[in-house]
Amino acid sequence: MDRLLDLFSIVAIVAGGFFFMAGSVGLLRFPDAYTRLHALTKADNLGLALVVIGLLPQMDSVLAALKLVLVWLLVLLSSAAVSQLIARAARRRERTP
Amino acid sequence: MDEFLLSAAAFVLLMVALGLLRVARGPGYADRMMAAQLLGTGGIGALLLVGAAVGEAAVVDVALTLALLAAFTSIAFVKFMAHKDRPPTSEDDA
Amino acid sequence: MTGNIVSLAIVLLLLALAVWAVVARNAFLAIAGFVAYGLLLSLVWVRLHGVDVALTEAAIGGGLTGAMLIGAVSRLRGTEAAARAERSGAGVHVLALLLSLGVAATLALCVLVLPDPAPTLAPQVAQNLAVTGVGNPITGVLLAFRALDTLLEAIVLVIALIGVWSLAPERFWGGRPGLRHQADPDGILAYFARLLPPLGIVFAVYIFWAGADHPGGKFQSATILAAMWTLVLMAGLADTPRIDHRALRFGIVVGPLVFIAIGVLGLFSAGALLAYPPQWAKPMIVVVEVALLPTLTLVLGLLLAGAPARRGGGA
Amino acid sequence: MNVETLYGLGAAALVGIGLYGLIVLAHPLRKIIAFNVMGSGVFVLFGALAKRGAAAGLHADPVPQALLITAIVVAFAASALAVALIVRLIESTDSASLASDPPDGSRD
Repeated sequence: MDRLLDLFSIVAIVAGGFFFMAGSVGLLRFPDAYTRLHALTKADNLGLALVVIGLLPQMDSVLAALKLVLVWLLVLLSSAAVSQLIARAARRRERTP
Repeated sequence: MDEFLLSAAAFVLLMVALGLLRVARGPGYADRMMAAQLLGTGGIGALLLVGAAVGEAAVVDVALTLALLAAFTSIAFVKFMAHKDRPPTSEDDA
Repeated sequence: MTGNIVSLAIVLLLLALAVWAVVARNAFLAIAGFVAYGLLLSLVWVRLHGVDVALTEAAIGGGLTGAMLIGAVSRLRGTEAAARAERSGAGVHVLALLLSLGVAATLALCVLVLPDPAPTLAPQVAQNLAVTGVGNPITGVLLAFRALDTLLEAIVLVIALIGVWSLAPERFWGGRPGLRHQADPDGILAYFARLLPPLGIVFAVYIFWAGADHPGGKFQSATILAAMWTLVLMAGLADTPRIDHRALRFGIVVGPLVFIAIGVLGLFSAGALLAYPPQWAKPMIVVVEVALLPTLTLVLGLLLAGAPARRGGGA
Repeated sequence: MNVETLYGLGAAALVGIGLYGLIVLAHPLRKIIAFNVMGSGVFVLFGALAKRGAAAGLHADPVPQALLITAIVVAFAASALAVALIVRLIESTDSASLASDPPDGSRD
């Protein structure tokens, strides 16, 4: 059982690492600020989600696991709000040279 | 397992470093403002992985703090942009 | 082995960000680098087994310092270009380089020849912790073994705030700090600033409460509360208070006052300043912590807001 | 090399980088950032020493760690005071020059 859970963790975390990589490559390669913002917030949040899911079986208590999920929810909430704010600020800047 | 978690943390950190290259290169202000967001997600990911490897349960609290406050810095950045766009307001509104 | 690779990656990234924060072309870029640097530092503390320190760093280095510097950079106007013209000559650069290399090399040498075994106070702390009634050794050090440091720190914070306030132009004395933030009341920022603070407050209370036995405590809790307050201010949902408000001033000094009162009480009940009689140690520590919380929250939030900059109507 | 030595050496480099910036940079706000880099180098060095002091079942010596928490908060307060001073300097002189006799180019 432990073996199986460890395997689950490894698969999820590797997948998470892949999305972190995708986010960073997108951040480097995409042509403008909006698409780069898109790469950063979407891919990295998915990466974090997979890392969190992978770590869940490694936690000692239910409370710790719940807090782990809360971390992800908070990051999701704030990056949703912040990415919109950054995109708007960038757009306003384009309009008023 | 711990070895794997630490390697994963190192990998995520490497990806954050890669992303920081973009933040350093710019060209726009928006790209720079992503610094806090990038470390907000990637840094928290690495932190959680290291914490699980070391077996420090309280690291989750550090991650929660970062999650709460990384947004705070980003919002200050956005406010700064808005401030730069507008002509300085009169200081006395009495 | 793998642990060392992670640490090496952290150190290299940290050094790169430090160089960036120093050599960046303009102040805004430097601050972007410094914010990333501050967030990364909390990872350093976790690697050095200082979760309490990591929490403080995450809250202050990752949040408040960055926001304060960004607030300052927006008020620089044209002074940056002028400062560039004032740049020091090549001779100064070479001397500065030599000096910093010398200092860094000396420090590095000291690190390499540190005595073994390392001197430590950990056994003494571990031995005497039970008397204080708290389980977190760092809380024990902060409020029992080195309580004087913590008391003086609280006073230093209040003095720093008085220093900031005293920089207000004469006509604004007693007014409201900082500019009034304007934001769309239905916008995403206002929405976010309504949603996040309740969560932040719950978390701050949790960190405060956890501080007795686990990493956490009043400093971290107060920083989070101050950040949540500032978020509400930045969204334009509330205004900074007038600094001549009585309740505000009471809140600012209540922590040091209660701390001193408890300290003097120790003079009579336990025979030394800031000493606690054994059976009363825990409740007294809790009272001090609770009294320090409003002081720290208000001082940190108001330090972030800056000097009074407008009169502001009403009290 | 053990972890403490690695971070200790990194901390020494941070102090050097910060000190260099503190001397060379002209704008006071940049000096504050450099000073904070230098300060955090000292903190990390202190943290490495605390880690070396692990004993009696504790992972690190709690005394330096408690002082670090105090230090981080005080460093923030000091930076806030410095920033307020700069803002006031700019507002009253329209220049951020620290020279006793500002060059002509500093007024806009």
